[in-house]
Amino acid sequence: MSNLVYALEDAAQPGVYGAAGTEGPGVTISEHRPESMLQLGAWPDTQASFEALLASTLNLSVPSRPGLASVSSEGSLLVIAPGRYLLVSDKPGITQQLSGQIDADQGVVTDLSHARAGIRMTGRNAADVLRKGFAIDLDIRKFPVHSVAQTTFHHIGLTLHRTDETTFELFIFRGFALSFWEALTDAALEYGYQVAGAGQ
Amino acid sequence: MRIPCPCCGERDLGEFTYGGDATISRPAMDETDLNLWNHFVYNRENPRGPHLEYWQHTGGCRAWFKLQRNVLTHEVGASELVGPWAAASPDDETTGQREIAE
Amino acid sequence: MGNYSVFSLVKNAMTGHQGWQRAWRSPAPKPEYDVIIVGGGGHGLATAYYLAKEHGITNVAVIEKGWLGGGNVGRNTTIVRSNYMLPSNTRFYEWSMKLWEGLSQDLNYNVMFSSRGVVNLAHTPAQIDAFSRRGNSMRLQGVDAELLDRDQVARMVPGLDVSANARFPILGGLCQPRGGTARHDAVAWGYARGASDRGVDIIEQCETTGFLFDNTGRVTGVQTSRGEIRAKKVAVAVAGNTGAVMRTAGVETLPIESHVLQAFVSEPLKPLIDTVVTFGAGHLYISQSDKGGLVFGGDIDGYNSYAQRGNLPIIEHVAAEALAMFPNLSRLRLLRHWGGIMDMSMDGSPIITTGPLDGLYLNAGWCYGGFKATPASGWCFAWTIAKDEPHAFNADFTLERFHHGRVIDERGAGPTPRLH
Amino acid sequence: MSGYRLNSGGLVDRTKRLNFTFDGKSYSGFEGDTLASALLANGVSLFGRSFKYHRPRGVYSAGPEEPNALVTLRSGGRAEPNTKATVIELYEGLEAQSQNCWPSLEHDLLSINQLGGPMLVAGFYYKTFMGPTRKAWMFYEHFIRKAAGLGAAAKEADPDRYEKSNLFCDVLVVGAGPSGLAAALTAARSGARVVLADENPEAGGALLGESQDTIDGQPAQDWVAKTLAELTALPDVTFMPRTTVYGYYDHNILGAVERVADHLATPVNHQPRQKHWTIRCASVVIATGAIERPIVFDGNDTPGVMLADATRRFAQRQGVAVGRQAVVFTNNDSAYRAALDLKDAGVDIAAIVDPRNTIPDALTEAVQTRGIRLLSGHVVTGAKGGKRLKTVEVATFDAGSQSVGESKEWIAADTLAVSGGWTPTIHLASQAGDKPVFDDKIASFVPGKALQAWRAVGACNGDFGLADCLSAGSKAGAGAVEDAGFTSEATPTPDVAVPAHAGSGGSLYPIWEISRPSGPKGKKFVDLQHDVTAEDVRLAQREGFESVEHLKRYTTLGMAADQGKTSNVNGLALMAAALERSIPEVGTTRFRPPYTPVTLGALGGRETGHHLAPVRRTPMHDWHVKAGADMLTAGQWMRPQVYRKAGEDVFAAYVREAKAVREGVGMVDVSTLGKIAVQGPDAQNFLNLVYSNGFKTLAVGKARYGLMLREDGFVYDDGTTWRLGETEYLMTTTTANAAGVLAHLEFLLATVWPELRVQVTSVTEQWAGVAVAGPKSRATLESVIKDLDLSNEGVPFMGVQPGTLDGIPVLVARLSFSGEMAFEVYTGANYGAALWDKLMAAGEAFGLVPYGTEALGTLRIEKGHVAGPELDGRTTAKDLGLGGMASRKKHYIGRPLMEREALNEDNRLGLVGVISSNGKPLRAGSHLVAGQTAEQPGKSLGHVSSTTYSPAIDKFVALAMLEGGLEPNENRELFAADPLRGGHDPVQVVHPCFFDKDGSRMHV
Ligand SMILES: Cc1cc2nc3c(=O)[nH]c(=O)nc-3n(C[C@H](O)[C@H](O)[C@H](O)COP(=O)(O)OP(=O)(O)OC[C@H]3O[C@@H](n4cnc5c(N)ncnc54)[C@H](O)[C@@H]3O)c2cc1C
Ligand SMILES: NC(=O)c1ccc[n+]([C@@H]2O[C@H](COP(=O)([O-])OP(=O)(O)OC[C@H]3O[C@@H](n4cnc5c(N)ncnc54)[C@H](O)[C@@H]3O)[C@@H](O)[C@H]2O)c1
Ligand SMILES: Cc1cc2nc3c(=O)[nH]c(=O)nc-3n(C[C@H](O)[C@H](O)[C@H](O)COP(=O)(O)O)c2cc1C
Ligand SMILES: [Zn+2]
Repeated sequence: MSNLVYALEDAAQPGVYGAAGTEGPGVTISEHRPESMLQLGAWPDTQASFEALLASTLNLSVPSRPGLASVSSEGSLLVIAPGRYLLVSDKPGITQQLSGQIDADQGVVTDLSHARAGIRMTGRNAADVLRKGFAIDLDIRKFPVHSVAQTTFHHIGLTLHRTDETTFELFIFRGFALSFWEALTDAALEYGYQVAGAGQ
Repeated sequence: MRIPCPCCGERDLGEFTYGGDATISRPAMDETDLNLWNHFVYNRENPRGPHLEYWQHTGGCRAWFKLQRNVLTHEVGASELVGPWAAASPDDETTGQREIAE
Repeated sequence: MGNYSVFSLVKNAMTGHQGWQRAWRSPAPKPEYDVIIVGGGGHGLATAYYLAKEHGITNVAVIEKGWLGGGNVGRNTTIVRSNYMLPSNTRFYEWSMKLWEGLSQDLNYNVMFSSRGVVNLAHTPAQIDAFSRRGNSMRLQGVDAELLDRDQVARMVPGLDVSANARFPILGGLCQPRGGTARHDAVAWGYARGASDRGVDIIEQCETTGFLFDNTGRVTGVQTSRGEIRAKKVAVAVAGNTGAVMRTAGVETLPIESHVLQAFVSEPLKPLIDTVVTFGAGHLYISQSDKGGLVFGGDIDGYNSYAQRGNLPIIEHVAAEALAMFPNLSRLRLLRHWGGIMDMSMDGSPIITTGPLDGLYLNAGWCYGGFKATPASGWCFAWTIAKDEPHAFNADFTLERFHHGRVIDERGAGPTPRLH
Repeated sequence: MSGYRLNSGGLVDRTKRLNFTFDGKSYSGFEGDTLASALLANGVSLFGRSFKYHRPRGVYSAGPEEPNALVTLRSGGRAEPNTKATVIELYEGLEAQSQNCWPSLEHDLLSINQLGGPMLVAGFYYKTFMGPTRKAWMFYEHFIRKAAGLGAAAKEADPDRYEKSNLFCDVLVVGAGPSGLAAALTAARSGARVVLADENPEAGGALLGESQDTIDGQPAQDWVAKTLAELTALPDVTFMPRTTVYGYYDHNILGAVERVADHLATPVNHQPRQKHWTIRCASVVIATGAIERPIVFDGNDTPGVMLADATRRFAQRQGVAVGRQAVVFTNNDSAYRAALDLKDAGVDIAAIVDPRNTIPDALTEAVQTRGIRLLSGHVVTGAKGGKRLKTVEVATFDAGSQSVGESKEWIAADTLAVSGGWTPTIHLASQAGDKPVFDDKIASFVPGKALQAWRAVGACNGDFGLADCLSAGSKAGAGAVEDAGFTSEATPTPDVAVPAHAGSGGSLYPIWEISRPSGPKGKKFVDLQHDVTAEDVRLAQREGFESVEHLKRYTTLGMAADQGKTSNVNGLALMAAALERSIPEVGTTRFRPPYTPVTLGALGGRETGHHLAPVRRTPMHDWHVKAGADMLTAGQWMRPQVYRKAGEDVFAAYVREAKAVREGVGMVDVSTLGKIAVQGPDAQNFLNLVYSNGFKTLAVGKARYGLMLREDGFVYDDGTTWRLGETEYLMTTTTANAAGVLAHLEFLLATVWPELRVQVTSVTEQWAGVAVAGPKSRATLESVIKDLDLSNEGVPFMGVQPGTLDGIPVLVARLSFSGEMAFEVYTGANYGAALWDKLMAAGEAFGLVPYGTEALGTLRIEKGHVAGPELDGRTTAKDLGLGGMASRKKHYIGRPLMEREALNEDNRLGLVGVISSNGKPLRAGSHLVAGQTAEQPGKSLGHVSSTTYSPAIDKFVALAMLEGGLEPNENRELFAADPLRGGHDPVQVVHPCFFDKDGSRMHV
């Protein structure tokens, strides 16, 4: 057994569940296990240099305001509040690299790699399932690709990132992950869902 | 109710925690006059109309902000971030955000 | 006014009920009274009644801005209990309970006080401990209390989900058998009739807009939408409107915030729940009115409000908790929901006091518990007004207690009104 | 005509026959029927019994306003009391039962209540049932409750699902009648996102019952179909049939319920039975139509008396004749259409009775051509027939003097169709608007000023003409999209043609109640469901219940399940007449949601039962469960209480576990503790301000216990904070206060010290934590952590060091809650399970046992450490014996008000220890008293807060809060009184630390 046990390891059993329609399951859900999740925080007067550092290290342009994400081969950078970012990355060593680059006068790095469970949901009914819990307008014109929201579903706080029109990545407080999974899959029963194997 | 978070835009009431009257000023840490402290902790104007109040977006970005809300009609006005980032959220950015999240 | 009894009812039935008199008179305001009570809610009317009955002070006016009983007394979930933990509260609410037990007879008006028992459910051992502390505190002060185990709870409240795999399994509960409910409107009407019979003028559709002062700063009357009315003493009992009314007297701040609390009633049903039950792992209480409606209450909406209406989150939450408790309720329908404005005090306990101005008396801070207090609140306030000092029952309910740190904080939630 | 089904007409599918039962008897109907129409088609006229007098009642309407025909639908866990037969869509196998009757609907014993009628007037309860004893009411109430109520709730749990979802749009149109359709069309053409909701299974509203109207030259129903087709073809339009918008809340949030599967026998394929929609929109068009109003006269509740338009709707929608011979009684033109349409459908119209003398020519002509008798200048004074109408009493009426003549005629009829005018359905508008405004023209209330972004149109706004409805609808649609930021083009107003005899309800002669000048004074019902009569209204007035709100509460008028949809305006009019005031002076009662009752299931959705609140699990949760631990809820968390072995009870288990810690080694999952990363150059400064004790001197690699006060000076929370780096701290909080402390710190950083460079982040979920405690804890850890010196030098008391445990990165902190040599081992949560396993394995050699919260409690109580029961929000640092932690040298949150006199008095409750003197267990929640006996306990001197059996000293011990605290009470003999559970046992007051007072065991 690996030393790492992910929050949804037992729950996310591959298979097809719920309503059976002619078009097949409306969504596919899987556990998403990024290597690292880091919260990065700048100070008000270091924001510009902090963002410049992130841009060059991660090879992306930092979005101009909270609610947007930028994606590169190094990872996805989600802006979650003024001067606060969530980096989701599969790049080995990124934590050490950034911690080394950012000193306290510049900002802070908080490792949340274990603090969140990841779920990826994709499919034609993805937005229909999510709106059962999210009081957020998920219309593609209002919440375009690479929009980010921190919100709640079933009283559980989480971060939502739309990666394409019908795909969403969700980062959930780990302790609530199983409860969330139960609520999400329950909501998906109406459209039918498939559970796929976990991936990074 | 829909509460406008200066950072995330309009969200449902359920994502927020109410923080009470935002017009009360906290005495300085070294203040020794207990009357001032008592006033700060216990006394409220509790107006029947416009009310400036604190809210926290606990179910979202966790920002604390001030909101102008009429407690008789529940009509809300502008919200304004408080804290170190207050200055860094100029109006145009806030409006830009609202367009997206509405 | 005529006595009410089954005989008077039969007699009147024979004459087509033409003989009944007004339940309370509707006089024009006099220029001056010994005592003016601002607020024709339960507390104001009870105060007038006891001023007349206990202290012989009958030159009294109750001034009500709308229709009598249209405030919280007319919109509460009618729960009456004295199961408080802190001695100041237990003492006071138990006196209220005693007055409830004889109230219909005292008023010659059936307020339908129903001792059907109040059960607080416990879901964790820690909650059992906390309930034991409270129940024992009550018992040591001569108040009835019983600790129930799960089976006793199940027998007392059939239909309750007492299974061990419930989300919040029920371990037991604290019961006050003498607690129960009363017909809220009847309480206001009964006190109004009783006061009016004893000479009190009840003046509806008359809103105070300010106060009159003499040159020493003593309050000498009120300005109203129907003109100035003078009085030797002015007493304020306006519940959720305390902040707004006191400001017109120049009192700018008080340890009170006004919050909205909602209540809910279902369609009428044959008897289903015979007690008052509260859910201990959230915020919900249920009883069934004599008409058959399930009456639900929940938590306050959580923000300052003077609007007598609330919003969906609490409504949805109340329904969800009710269904968790009683899984057979989901096909029943909510008939109506409404709100009332609570004067949430900084420690969750009331204020009955002389002052804060000379010639003024204040009764406030009832949070969502003031219906059960109505008789004792009126009784103590009348005493305080008549004697210019509090009775032992309300001696601790001062305004100064906050500043002195003598708070009466049943919940230990500190100075955050929405948490009480 | 077979039975009462007309030979043709209606929108039912006559090829689809459906079987159903009512009160156990089998019937059949067609697809498209309602239960009401199907029963009427079968000749059933008796549907239920009334609330108070148990009078026989039939169907009164054809819609959601129905006051009478309430039945219990389905059975078992799906039984659904008080369901309106007029809105139940028929399905194969439907079962319904009548209610509020015993032994049967036909023969109801409680109808003797009618004999007591003269006494059972409004308010009679208040005047009686007060004797002979104070408790008399408890006796009467029992019977009164049994008689009250309508249907009975199911006893079993409901097997169906309910769901909730969210909807966002620019414009919500409520009501898909002509007004709503026109509004939706204009709005949709502008490109806005439009939602159109209607409570009915299909769109069309009143037009569904119109076979002769044309719009733009085509039959109105074709226009409906065409409009709907255009709408549904647009990607941004959602049409929601069977969806009732029930409530209008702040900020344009509306609640709606979609009845997804109510028209089916049972939901299929994971369908919910109902779905609750929370709709958020920029603008709303309220096009909810109008409800016809009765007129009040003697016997107006007799089965067979019903609203005129309802008789027509049954004919037009379901092809059902409500009777064979009808009298129509109307004070306005609209009901003529009912008379004529019924006649054309084959129902004999015995007479049209109209108080007005002059009637428009078009109507008189139409009436005459059909040979119908028209009694203008007449009124109906009474209806008779028991369980089915037999005769109608008609008298002359003089409109000038408003008096009813003496001459009477009895006309045989089985149906009396009544129209007293129309009442706009202003519920939603009133929920979100100013007081409704009285419109003389229609003698009813129309919406007042909008207090939110809505527009009311069509019949709901008092416009009863079809052409007006269409143009107003279109205009409102345009206005609504403009509110939402779109531009809209004017839509041409369609050409409308209605038959000449289609009269408007706006032409009415207001008449509310018919009183015979002489003769019998039977019951005249204003509120049919609650049996409130015209006399009740006048009695209320005589007794001073004049305000409409008093009238309502005294008589219960309008408080039934129909919320007075057909009765309120009549009630107000009668009160106005009694007071000799105008109706607007009297006003309306307040409208409240819901518009029609909403199931609790829909409101609760899936967030009930197991999903009521999310469960929070530690990374080691599964292990605890597999090990057979008793799991307890602690807030949202689940925690192991004890790991019972076969044959053990909780007591034996925790004693064994606690002993094992004292004698060897044990470990406990402490992952639930709140953990907050406090980072930044000013972190230390910040900690020093929020804790009452000093944090300035805390070195890197060390932890310190901290006490946090509230602003009012009382203790808020406690925990250890670890300095991990120059500017990095890990703060721990109690499990219960974790969220509160974080918000508190964030608030302070935002509002009090915005200049501090500190960031706080919850990392509760990042870390799994295990406390390893006991004399063999060091040895246990040493066997698996090879890269760390765990000696007093390597990890001194309160030291914190990183290391590796068999490949897992860990933080090791030497902290002790148990008073033993102990370590807390933290690791990333995804390593938590592995860490636990490895520690269990390593501990095997040392006899390690896992322990739960119960033993954790034992260990801390033995040491006199305070926790939740002592930190109850009413205690000060001093009360808890932690006065020394309240610094006198610095400023911090809570210090000023902590200094207040009342918080420092000598007689406050202070922490003490107590030991059972007679060897009996102590129970938390007992009170300390001086009285020697249970009978005379005396007053409470304090209470027992945390109890345990102490294996270390072999005694039952407890922490308690006692008046005056330890000093004046030490060694005093008191009693632990537990009247609730029947205990009164001697205890001795001692120092709260029962074991190893000097702490030597932690420092070996
Ligand atoms: C939904 C709800 C549920 C509740 N449930 C319970 C319960 O189960 N048990 C319980 O014990 N308590 C309960 N309460 C609390 C209880 O109803 C109140 O604490 C209590 O009724 C307050 O006292 P009152 O009756 O005097 O107030 P009110 O009835 O509100 O009387 C105050 C009166 O003052 C009048 N007024 C205000 N301003 C002026 C002015 N300027 N001039 C003249 N008149 C004025 C108002 O119109 C009002 O009639 C509940 C309250 C609510 C809202
Ligand atoms: N002859 C008359 O006097 C008279 C009187 C009234 C109406 N009418 C006719 O009725 C029509 C009125 O048109 P309209 O469109 O204004 O009304 P409508 O009655 O045709 O349509 C209103 C629709 O809204 C639905 N509805 C009501 N409340 C709802 C809610 N809360 N949620 C969901 N659906 C709800 C109703 O069931 C109905 O289908 C016109 O054809 C008019 O001529 C005539
Ligand atoms: C205990 C109790 C029971 C109630 N039962 C009913 C009821 O059966 N039917 C009803 O329409 N309203 C009922 N109500 C609600 C009142 O109609 C009304 O909404 C409430 O008193 C608040 O007044 P408002 O809505 O006029 O502001 C009840 C209220 C209370 C307090
Ligand atoms: Zn936010």
